[in-house]
Amino acid sequence: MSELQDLARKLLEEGTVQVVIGWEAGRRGLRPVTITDPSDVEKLVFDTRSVHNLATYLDPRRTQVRKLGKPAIVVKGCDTKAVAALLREAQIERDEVVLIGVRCGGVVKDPAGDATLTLETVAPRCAGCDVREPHLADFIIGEEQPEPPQVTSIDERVAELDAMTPDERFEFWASQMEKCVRCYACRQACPLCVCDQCVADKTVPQWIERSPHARGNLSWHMTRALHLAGRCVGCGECERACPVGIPITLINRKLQQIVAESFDFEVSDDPATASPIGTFRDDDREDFIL
Amino acid sequence: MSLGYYPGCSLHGTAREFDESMRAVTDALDIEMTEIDNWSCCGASSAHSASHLLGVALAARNLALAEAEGRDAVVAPCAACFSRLATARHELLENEELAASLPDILERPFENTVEVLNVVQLLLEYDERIRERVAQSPVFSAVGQMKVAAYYGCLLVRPVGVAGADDIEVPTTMEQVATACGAQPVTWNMAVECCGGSLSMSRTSSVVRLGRAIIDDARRAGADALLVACPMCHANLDFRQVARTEDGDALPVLYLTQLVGLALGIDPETLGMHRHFVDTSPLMAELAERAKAAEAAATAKASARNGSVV
Amino acid sequence: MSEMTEPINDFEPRITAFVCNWCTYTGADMAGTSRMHMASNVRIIRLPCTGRIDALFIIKAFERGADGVIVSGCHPADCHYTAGNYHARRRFIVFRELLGFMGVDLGRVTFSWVSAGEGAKWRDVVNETVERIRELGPFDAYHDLALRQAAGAASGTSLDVPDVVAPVVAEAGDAS
Amino acid sequence: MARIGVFVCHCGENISRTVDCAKVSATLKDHPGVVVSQDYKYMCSDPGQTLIKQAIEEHDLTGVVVAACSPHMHEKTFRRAASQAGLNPFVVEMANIREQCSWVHEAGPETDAKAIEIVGTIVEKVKNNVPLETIHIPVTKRALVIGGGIAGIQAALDIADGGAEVVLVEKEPSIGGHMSQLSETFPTLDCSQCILTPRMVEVYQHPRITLHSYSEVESVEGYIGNFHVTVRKKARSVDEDLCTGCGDCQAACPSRKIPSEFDAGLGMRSAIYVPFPQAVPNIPVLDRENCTLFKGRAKGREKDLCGKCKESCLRSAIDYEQEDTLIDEKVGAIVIATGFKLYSVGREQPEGLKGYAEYNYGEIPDVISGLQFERLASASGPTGGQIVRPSDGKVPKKIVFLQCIGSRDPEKGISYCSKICCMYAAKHTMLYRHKVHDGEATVFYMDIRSAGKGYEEFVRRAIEEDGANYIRGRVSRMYRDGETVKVVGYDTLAGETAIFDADMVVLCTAMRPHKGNKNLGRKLSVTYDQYGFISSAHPKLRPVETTTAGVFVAGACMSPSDIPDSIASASAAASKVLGMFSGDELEREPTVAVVNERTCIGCFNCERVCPYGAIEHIDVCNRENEVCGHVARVLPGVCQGCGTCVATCPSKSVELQGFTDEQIFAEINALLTW
Repeated sequence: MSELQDLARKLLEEGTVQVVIGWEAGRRGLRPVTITDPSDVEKLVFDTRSVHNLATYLDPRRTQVRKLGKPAIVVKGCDTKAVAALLREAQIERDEVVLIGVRCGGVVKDPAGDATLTLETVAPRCAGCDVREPHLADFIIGEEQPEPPQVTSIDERVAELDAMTPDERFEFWASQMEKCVRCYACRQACPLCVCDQCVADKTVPQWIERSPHARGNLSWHMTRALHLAGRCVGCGECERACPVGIPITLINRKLQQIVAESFDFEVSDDPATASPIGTFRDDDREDFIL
Repeated sequence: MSLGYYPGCSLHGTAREFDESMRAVTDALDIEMTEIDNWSCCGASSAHSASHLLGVALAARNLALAEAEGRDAVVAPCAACFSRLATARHELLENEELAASLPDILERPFENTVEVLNVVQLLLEYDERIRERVAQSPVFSAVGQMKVAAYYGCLLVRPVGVAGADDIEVPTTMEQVATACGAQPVTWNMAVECCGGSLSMSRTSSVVRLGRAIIDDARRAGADALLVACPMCHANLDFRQVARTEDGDALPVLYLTQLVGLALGIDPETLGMHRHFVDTSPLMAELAERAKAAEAAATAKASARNGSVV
Repeated sequence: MSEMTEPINDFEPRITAFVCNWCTYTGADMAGTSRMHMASNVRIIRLPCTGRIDALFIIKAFERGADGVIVSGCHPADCHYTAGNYHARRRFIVFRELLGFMGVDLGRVTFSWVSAGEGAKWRDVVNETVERIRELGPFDAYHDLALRQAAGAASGTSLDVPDVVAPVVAEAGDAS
Repeated sequence: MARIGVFVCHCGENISRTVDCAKVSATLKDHPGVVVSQDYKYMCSDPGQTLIKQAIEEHDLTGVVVAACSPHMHEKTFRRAASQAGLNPFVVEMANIREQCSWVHEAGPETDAKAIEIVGTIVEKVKNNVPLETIHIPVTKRALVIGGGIAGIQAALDIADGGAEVVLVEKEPSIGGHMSQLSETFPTLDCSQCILTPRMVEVYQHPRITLHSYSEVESVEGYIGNFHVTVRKKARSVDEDLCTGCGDCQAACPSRKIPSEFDAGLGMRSAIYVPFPQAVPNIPVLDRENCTLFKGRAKGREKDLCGKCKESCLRSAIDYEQEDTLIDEKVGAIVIATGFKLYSVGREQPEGLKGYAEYNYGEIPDVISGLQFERLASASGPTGGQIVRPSDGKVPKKIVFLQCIGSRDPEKGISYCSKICCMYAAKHTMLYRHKVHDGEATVFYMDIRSAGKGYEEFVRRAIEEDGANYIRGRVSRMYRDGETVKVVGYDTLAGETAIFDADMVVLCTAMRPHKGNKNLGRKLSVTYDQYGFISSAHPKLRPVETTTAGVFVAGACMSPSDIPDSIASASAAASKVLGMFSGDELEREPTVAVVNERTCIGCFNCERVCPYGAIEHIDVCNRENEVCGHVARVLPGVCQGCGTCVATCPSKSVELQGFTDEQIFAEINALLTW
């Protein structure tokens, strides 16, 4: 712990950065915090409840964060994939941010809940954790950690849905979609939703109906998912942010599967590997095209 | 692949040697094949001219039986049987209405799932195996000395899209099997000419003339024997040569299965070689001579070479 | 007479086709020039290239009550713009699967390559799609999703919003 | 507020036969925003256009919908008419109720309803059309002609005579193409080389023509008026500036048994060779694949095995070390004139075609192709114009000619008629009978297609005056029968088999596109048909234009053509090029993408998908004028308007003029009014 705090203090005192974004203990578990004063670094915490993907604060269009100055952010291995995505898509420059990588042995689903990692509490995104070491980071701190407990619940749920008839699936999603209130917390939480003007806010023409009924909501959620195809890092922040409990992760996971099967592509922490959408191969599958 | 066997009437009658050689060869090649229980007439060669539905239904009955036995494919060595079965299957795949009416007519379920193969297609499937097993036979075999003219006739290659030949005008599938056996196919001109087929009784003189042209061209091309895979062709070409046996220039006519059997080292009698009208024994003797001579020549050459090295 | 016919035959599917200008639109023209008769249920929206086709077009068509959608363009390597159809193909691979995952019967979406010379193929694509959609029946379900809305959303019940974003803004405010 | 005019065309009866045009017009009158709706018999006629122009002025229209044929047919016509009446042409759209409605449906209420919907949809689109300005592009007044056969030669000469510079690229060592191989030409029987070679020389000497022979187009970039072409000049191994064409090297070359391409394999050539004596340029090429020296080098021999040609050359023009060179050429227009190749008959066939194994072509030396017969009959051919059998050099007394070999045979993969075979078969019978007076010429044909000036008379002459024996029917098989070829055919008029013992058989093989056409088509973004022939922009109205602006097509690379056809299309293409070059600027439709720089987040997905490299990065500055980011911008001259970037942009910051989201949104909504 003191390693993180010491590093943060040093970075702030030396003026390398003007703000450190990490976690602090709040009333209900851990929550993100911005530290601008070196004397506040004691607030910084990192444990299994450090769930949030802080890369979302690197979005250049988050002006409140931007105006604090050059940031250092604390990233877990998986979070660096999101940073890589922002680099890849020219949203940030590498030298505009300092990445403090922490070795992570898995996080829990709920930052406000029990900090003990078990098969029941572990966050779904930890399944298949493939960035054990945050190589992209400027500093890597902490001890080597064991692999997080492996749960396969998401894939199982996706497979359950796949096994349904179209009508059953349609009904499932319709009943999920009718819950959505269009608060756009999913969009806000997503580290990759960086548009200045979201297509959902565009009114001329209004492709996505703004009324929060199941039809407009379905359009929103499909569009959101399509924009993430080949980009989604699977952090699950969208679903966690959702106040009405729509299983958004299932859609994202399905999308990852499609992209992996069709284009043999997995999102990585390498900023140089571009998304498969936006390129093509002559022999892409077209078994569905007459 | 589970194979059904449809011998048809010819193989139980005039073309017994085709049946015998077929069974011997499939045994030797470890091709498992079960005769369809309670099979009936395929409808050739008259049913389809009398009634289209009858022509289809007779053939379909046998396919339905094979289907019930759980076969993936049926082998019909007789080219006429093959043609009837394959044509019926093809028509029923094209014509859904007709296909739907069949279970009622046949009084049994029928999904039309069983493929139909002729003997050339079957043997071509196993040409690698033939090659391997033939390689175990003596290097200078009688078959290795045999020049054959592969004669297809009509039903093995036509109609287009049904018979499944590689090239309707110049097919090569029989030659491929013959080559696998080590025999030497000749290039000739009459491979798909008509043998007279069904006119054998009604216009015998025409049939003799057509047959003569085929035999003559095979001779010209240097063939020792004619290779067929159809009992009608065999009847027309073998039996109608009797007239010319007197001149002593008759050409033996072998079933493709007999050639394969010989190459595999099966005893000629098991293959029914003695059942032909044109005596095959002089040819067999002649080939054996040639094999002996070839072997002697090779030995001489080898020792000469060894000698020169030494 | 209408009592005599089965209800399924009364259903005339409404199908929207998004086609590229150079291949399929021209192919559809060619079907006309060759006087090929076909079902009249399809309405074509002409676009320069399949690359121009956004998934939202298809979503919008279903929202507006389309029973089926056709997307058609140039064969691979034939794109007037050299690569638009390749990009489109990638996008449709993903979109189609997503649509299926969300419960839309994929029989309702036809993707095809129809070249400028394939009038007959266009006719077949149209007729086959119409027949297929006729079997599947109307797709009112998608349109009627608009009738489904959360009670909470309508009445403004307070919701449990986790502290994913709000606190940091507050902190930022404190710090400055 | 939109003020739309709807104009419903009857197209004579083409539309009105199945669509109730009056009803369509009346229904649309009540459509919101429509202020005038009329129907008329021929909207594209002068009175029809006048009707539209008057309505534009009278009702002060803001948009026009013409419900008629396909926009590919008359969009330009009506846009021009509207602009003559002072309306921006890009607020005019066509509703296609002919090709996609009246011609494919029966008359009835469904068809009327469909027509009404189609028109209504386009009305909704037009409400969202905005006036656009035509784009002006500078033009390089220099043309590239690809292919130096008769079509390419004609196009090059016409363009150069018209005052523009021409770059002519020919992949063979000499220009001249297939025509240079022909003996005499139908229907006049004048000697092919006598009329062709002066044209070849003219090309060579023309001050405005640059000839790159033995060269191929490597790559093409740019767009109409501004193409950048890279030409690969293949290593000739001969210095073109030093060589005088004396022929000493050819005489010195020891490899002399190489089948001559020019003589269709009937004659031999040396490894260093000029394809034929009248070749232009008259400069030899060293065929490295067949040269002893290069074969040795390929095998890794350190010492060269030969060098006779170099020794023989008094000018030291032979250069074994020469390499391919790449030449950059800037041109404003391109003419494709790559010609044809012949169907190859044998069992082995490329590209999914099937052969005629039953004809034994290649097995029997006296079964030859029509082009080989041309070489036999040609005074410059390997036999000096003597028609003799390749097998034994004897004069054939019976020749059987078979038409439609490959052509009109969907089984073989070629459904079209090759057009020239009926005529050249007739010509062949004449040439044969003129040289071998007691010869018997028999032709197997399917139909005689002799449309053309003097063509039918020519065929009749072959039959009536020169006694050719024409048999309607096909040949099923041919085989060697002793010294002769047994031809087994069927005479469908007599209803009996027709069997011939021929001394020689000539196969009139189908004309096929060059296999390089598809590759070239891709380089130029030009479409080609299912066979690989280059497609016209419109088969009737724009026969020599292609789907890519600034690229034209001439001769047999677009469809089987005879010499007059090829020359006519070449001159037509040349006149199109000269038309393009007549002004200093070209006008282009403004169907291009435009970026909304305010909402662009600079992810440059658009740049990744753009096939034309039309996206540039521009700096975004903050208030202090410091660069704080980048956004995309579209180069309007380069953009071709596919719209792939539009669908790729996550924030919908790109629009395609003419096909904007608003327009398409309006169309979808109009089609599906719940």
